[in-house]
Amino acid sequence: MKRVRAEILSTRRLGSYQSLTLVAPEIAERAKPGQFVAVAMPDDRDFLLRRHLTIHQSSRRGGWAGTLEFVVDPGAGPGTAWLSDMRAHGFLDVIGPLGTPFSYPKRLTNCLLIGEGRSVAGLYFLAQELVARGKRVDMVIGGSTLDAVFKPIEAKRLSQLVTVVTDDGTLGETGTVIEAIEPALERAPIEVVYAAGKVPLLSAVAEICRSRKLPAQVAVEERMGCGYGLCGTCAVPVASKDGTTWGHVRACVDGPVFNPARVVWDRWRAAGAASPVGEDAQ
Amino acid sequence: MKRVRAEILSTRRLGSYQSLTLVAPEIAERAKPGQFVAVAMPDDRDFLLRRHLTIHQSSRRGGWAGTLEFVVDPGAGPGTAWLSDMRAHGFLDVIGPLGTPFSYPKRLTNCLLIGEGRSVAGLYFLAQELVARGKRVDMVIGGSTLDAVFKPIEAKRLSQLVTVVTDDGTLGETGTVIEAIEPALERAPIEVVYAAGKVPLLSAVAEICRSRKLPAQVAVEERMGCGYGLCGTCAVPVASKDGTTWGHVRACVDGPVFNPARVVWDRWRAAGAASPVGEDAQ
Amino acid sequence: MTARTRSIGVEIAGVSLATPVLIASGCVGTGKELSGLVELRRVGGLVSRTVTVEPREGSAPPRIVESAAGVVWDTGLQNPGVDAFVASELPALAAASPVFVSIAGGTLEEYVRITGVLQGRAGVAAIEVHLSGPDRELERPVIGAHADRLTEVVGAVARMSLVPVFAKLPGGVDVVPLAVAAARAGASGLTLCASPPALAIDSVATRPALGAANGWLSGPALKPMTLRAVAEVHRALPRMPLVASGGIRTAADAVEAMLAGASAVQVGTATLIDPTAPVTIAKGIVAELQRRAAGSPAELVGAVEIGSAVPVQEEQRA
Amino acid sequence: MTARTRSIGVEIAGVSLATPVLIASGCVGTGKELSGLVELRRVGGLVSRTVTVEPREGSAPPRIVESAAGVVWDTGLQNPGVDAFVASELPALAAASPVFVSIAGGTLEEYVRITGVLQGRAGVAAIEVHLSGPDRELERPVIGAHADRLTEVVGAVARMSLVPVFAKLPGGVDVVPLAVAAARAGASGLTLCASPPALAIDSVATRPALGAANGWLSGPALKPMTLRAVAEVHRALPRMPLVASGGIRTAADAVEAMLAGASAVQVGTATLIDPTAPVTIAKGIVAELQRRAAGSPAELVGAVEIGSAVPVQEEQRA
Ligand SMILES: Cc1cc2nc3c(=O)[nH]c(=O)nc-3n(C[C@H](O)[C@H](O)[C@H](O)COP(=O)(O)OP(=O)(O)OC[C@H]3O[C@@H](n4cnc5c(N)ncnc54)[C@H](O)[C@@H]3O)c2cc1C
Ligand SMILES: Cc1cc2nc3c(=O)[nH]c(=O)nc-3n(C[C@H](O)[C@H](O)[C@H](O)COP(=O)(O)OP(=O)(O)OC[C@H]3O[C@@H](n4cnc5c(N)ncnc54)[C@H](O)[C@@H]3O)c2cc1C
Ligand SMILES: Cc1cc2nc3c(=O)[nH]c(=O)nc-3n(C[C@H](O)[C@H](O)[C@H](O)COP(=O)(O)O)c2cc1C
Ligand SMILES: Cc1cc2nc3c(=O)[nH]c(=O)nc-3n(C[C@H](O)[C@H](O)[C@H](O)COP(=O)(O)O)c2cc1C
Ligand code: FES
Ligand code: FES
Repeated sequence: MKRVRAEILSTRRLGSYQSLTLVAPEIAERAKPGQFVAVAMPDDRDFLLRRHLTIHQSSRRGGWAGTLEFVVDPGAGPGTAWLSDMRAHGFLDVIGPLGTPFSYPKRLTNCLLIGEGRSVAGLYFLAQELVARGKRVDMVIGGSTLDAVFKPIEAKRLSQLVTVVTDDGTLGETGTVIEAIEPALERAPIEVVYAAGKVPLLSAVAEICRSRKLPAQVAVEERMGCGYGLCGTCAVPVASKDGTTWGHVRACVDGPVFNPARVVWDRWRAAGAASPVGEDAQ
Repeated sequence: MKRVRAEILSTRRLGSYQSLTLVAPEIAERAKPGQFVAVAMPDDRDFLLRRHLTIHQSSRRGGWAGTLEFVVDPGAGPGTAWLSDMRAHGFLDVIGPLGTPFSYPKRLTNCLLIGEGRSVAGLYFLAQELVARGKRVDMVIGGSTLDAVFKPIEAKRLSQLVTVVTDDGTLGETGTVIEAIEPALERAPIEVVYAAGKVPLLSAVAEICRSRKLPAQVAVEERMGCGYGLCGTCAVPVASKDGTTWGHVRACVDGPVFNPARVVWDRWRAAGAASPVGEDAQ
Repeated sequence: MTARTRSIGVEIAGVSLATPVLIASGCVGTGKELSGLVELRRVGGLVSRTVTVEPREGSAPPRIVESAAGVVWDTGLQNPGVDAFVASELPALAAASPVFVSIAGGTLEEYVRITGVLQGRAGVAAIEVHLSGPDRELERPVIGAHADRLTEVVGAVARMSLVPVFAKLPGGVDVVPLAVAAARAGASGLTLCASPPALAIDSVATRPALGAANGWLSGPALKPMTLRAVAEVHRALPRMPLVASGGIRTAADAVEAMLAGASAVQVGTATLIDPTAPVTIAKGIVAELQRRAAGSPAELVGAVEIGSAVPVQEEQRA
Repeated sequence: MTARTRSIGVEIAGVSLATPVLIASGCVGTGKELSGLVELRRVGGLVSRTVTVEPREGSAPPRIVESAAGVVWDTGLQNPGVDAFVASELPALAAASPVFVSIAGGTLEEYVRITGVLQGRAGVAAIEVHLSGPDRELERPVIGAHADRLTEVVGAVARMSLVPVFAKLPGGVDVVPLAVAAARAGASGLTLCASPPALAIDSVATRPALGAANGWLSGPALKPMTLRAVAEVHRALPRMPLVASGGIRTAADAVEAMLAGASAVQVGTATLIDPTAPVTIAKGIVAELQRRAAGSPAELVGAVEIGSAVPVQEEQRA
């Protein structure tokens, strides 16, 4: 993990999201899918904490070598609004890469990646790495409306079968991502499932994969005081290996990628994590 | 007093100061020399109070009709720094004009205006109005160094005899404004004195005018919670007419212009107002 | 949305207010200033600056400095004394809006004397008892920080007053015992809480930043402490009318205070920054009531509950 | 400037620290995390997360939300229990920096048992007694808010401990009586103050924003209250070593705390935001000492004085 003062190379609007590309070679060369960065807010604001942002792209090679990209939902609150207003050539104080990344299947080949809203951004980085390892990638992605579906073209480019859903039917099928999962699992011989999003989606993924005995990994989000293991505020309830007890682990260092079978979803959901964030969290 | 959302028409650097011109006809048409405006800071900052700024220019007529100008010392702190960084066409939330203005002498003619640092800005508005009323204006102005002397050319344009002093001799005479007052009073048959600045300067003016029996008015600055009489934080110790008692009055509504003979300078200075603000307040 | 939200008038401890938003003590001027700054008929009420038996010149300047999301201030309770206040400030304030007269003393007798002057006086809608000053009789720094003394002072004022008496509690880590004491002593309502004791230092000059040295903290910084005090006291005394004070700047803040259990809010620092804030907040409360299809502000009061008073072991909580 | 300021090492209650800047309890991780984030040899000391007799799973998420210039948090004191802490966290922490082990209990016996486990244990430089939790025996919400109980708890820990004991006082409007009680009970030093009780509300969901409902306020918002508590206690107990905690973010904040009377400072929230903050602050203190041509941090301690404990009438003050 490195702390860098990173220049913003470019920033652009993508539907209802804002995507920022930073020059941060020290972070980019280490970053793996599922990891995130922690970006400092300006000193004189009345909101203090770093904002935690999933790495959408990280380029070690080629024309974009040493760059890092993340995506924010400008409507979420003051931090993402400030980030969205930053111009190219501004600087950000960034710590990363943080957290435990997704791991790649060794023997299995057919992967389904599931995401909703801005959480889809992190899946493309994963999809790329899977494809580079010769895996087959299908995707189920969604959002409330057309603008809220993140880069559907990119999904088509990276994967074999893509299901796009929107709540209002403005893009793809009308419906929810949860509803689209089973059909996608029917359409291809999926062996591994990856997902990113909110607790309701991820707990549904957990349930489906449990009943189908599919191995899965999910990237969670929980409110973080630091992002590097100091404060213990990013608690996620996780069952012990034998399932007899449970404990809170830290999303920032023990996660954000978890085996959904180990997360105690009911306990988490009851705690109030049902609508943590996102374009439709209100 | 009006509250307006005022567009910044222009902003420019003048020596070590930043001068902002606003479109604020409702305020400009009422503003008088010695008055000030209260400018709101952005909502999301960790500093809250409005910043109080002396009106440097206010144009009711001509090409600049409806505009208002004030001058800040960008190095003073976060509020003036933010104001100095504002660009043309940005908007400010401004309340004004506030406070009791300078009054003009009815019969007397020869006026000496004394100021130091950015406080000089308010004196030009006064000088203009005095000249427009057929008065003769002399000035003593100063600053720590060349850059800190505010618009010396303007002083020359508006007045008969001008003394400029700097601490380091980079412009005009080497010395302090206080030292230059007596010589200026010797050079012309001064009948009325006006001054703006910090407590040490203003109390020196008070003493000189007392011993020479010259009528005087001074514009003071004291930390303000509001600027419109609600909170009573802008206390200035003022003697009763007969001099037997004293009381705290509000700089924002009872001042900022006071008769220096009535201000209880020793009490104020003891209270810690010796270095309230300015380029050399540190 | 819905036509149900017609008015946000509230009655609190028998005092009718046009809106549940009052301007806090020390932030209302002397009666002359507000009318040019804000539509006073849309303000629920005005809490006067704190008055004492004798006039006070107050503390030396500077009297206010900024801190992170707050201000540290001390006016030394500058006021003309209760007699001059009643003669020269109360009429103009009362013409504008219901007035809660804030009173302070350093002895029991002083509280009694001021209450005597206010007794039956036209224009006094309620009395707010300031309890954060020093106790000169018992030589303690905060007269209202001890339940026994609070009972004595609030009891004496409440027995004499013909109008509702609100105790403005000094705050602290456990405000419930003080609230219970004030309620037992006869307070009709509670203001939660007064500004906590604070200090700002000018490290360049190596001295306190305020002329008075010590000061009090106000502003948004306080909100989480205010909400907690309101919620704790509302749980302990569910029928006691509570007025939240400390860090209320926006309608969202006011709604949160009401959800925690406040029937009304006071706006101090935010009024200094933006004199129209109390009206903007009142309008925002209307919008929130409409969003919730609620008929009156009372429907919000106490809708958010906190856990039990003595937290249980986390195993039980989890 | 001057070559006088060579080191900013301090000795506080007999504990030698490389700098007067500690990282506050709950903000130091488990011993593994910090070394990659900050040059630990330039940090004065680490206050461990608070440990209890039994392991605690802590409170439900969310555990932190922002407020104006602050955070409202509650971890429910999640910790592995004192035995596991000593085995698995203490060694790594102690290898990095002097460790103040923070301990909490709900009964007197629990404090005694934890102190027993820590007694004579290598790597324990000092004990910090957390006193903000509920008192299960006396059924009070804050065990350390009452001088009698504080005396009992701190006294028991101090009698058993072989290392200096710091009492982390819960704060409040008048912290001096608690400080005096802790000093009499045998505390070697005081940490001023713990995070005050707070509440954050999610008004859209109409529920508390934290999983635990209640929380504690930390961050810059607290600084004026911290400075006041330090100054009051320093005036009352001029020889008692004080550690300021609450709102220290910059070197300027730390210097202000020292001017008010603190011998050292703790940095909590600011470390979460910027793990290098404690080192940046220590460097800034060096610069400030040089500016003042001061030989050691001790020269700053208490250089700013506040007025008398029971404020006099303003006529005398003016
Ligand atoms: C591992 C991780 C990865 C994330 N990746 C992204 C990303 O790629 N793009 C993005 O826009 N956001 C991401 N988030 C969430 C992001 O950190 C918050 O949305 C952001 O802090 C909101 O800040 P704000 O100031 O705009 O709004 P705030 O007003 O602070 O919050 C707005 C809403 O976001 C929720 N929220 C705040 N902080 C968090 C948090 N740390 N985790 C979950 N919910 C939170 C709040 O409940 C609130 O409803 C991620 C969070 C985590 C923990
Ligand atoms: C009637 C009046 C007129 C003023 N006119 C001007 C002006 O024309 N141009 C200008 O730059 N400034 C003026 N000031 C002062 C101005 O309001 C402060 O300089 C400004 O608030 C500093 O804000 P800041 O955030 O930059 O710095 P802060 O960090 O807030 O303050 C920096 C320094 O300014 C002092 N200060 C802060 N507020 C005030 C205040 N209200 N009065 C006096 N000293 C203060 C502090 O002691 C500190 O040393 C005026 C003040 C008053 C009361
Ligand atoms: C400048 C100023 C003066 C104040 N004067 C008084 C006062 O005289 N009496 C009183 O009870 N409270 C006084 N207060 C405290 C407010 O009434 C209010 O309780 C406190 O500021 C917290 O609310 P806020 O965060 O909305 O400002 C004063 C506050 C400020 C900022
Ligand atoms: C996330 C978090 C966890 C904390 N955990 C503890 C704790 O376990 N024990 C404790 O005594 N204090 C705890 N604190 C309080 C800090 O030690 C410190 O006293 C407080 O945050 C005020 O200082 P600050 O403003 O520098 O953060 C915690 C604070 C935070 C923000
Ligand atoms: S966010 Fe601080 S430990 Fe995870
Ligand atoms: S600044 Fe508030 S009364 Fe003058």
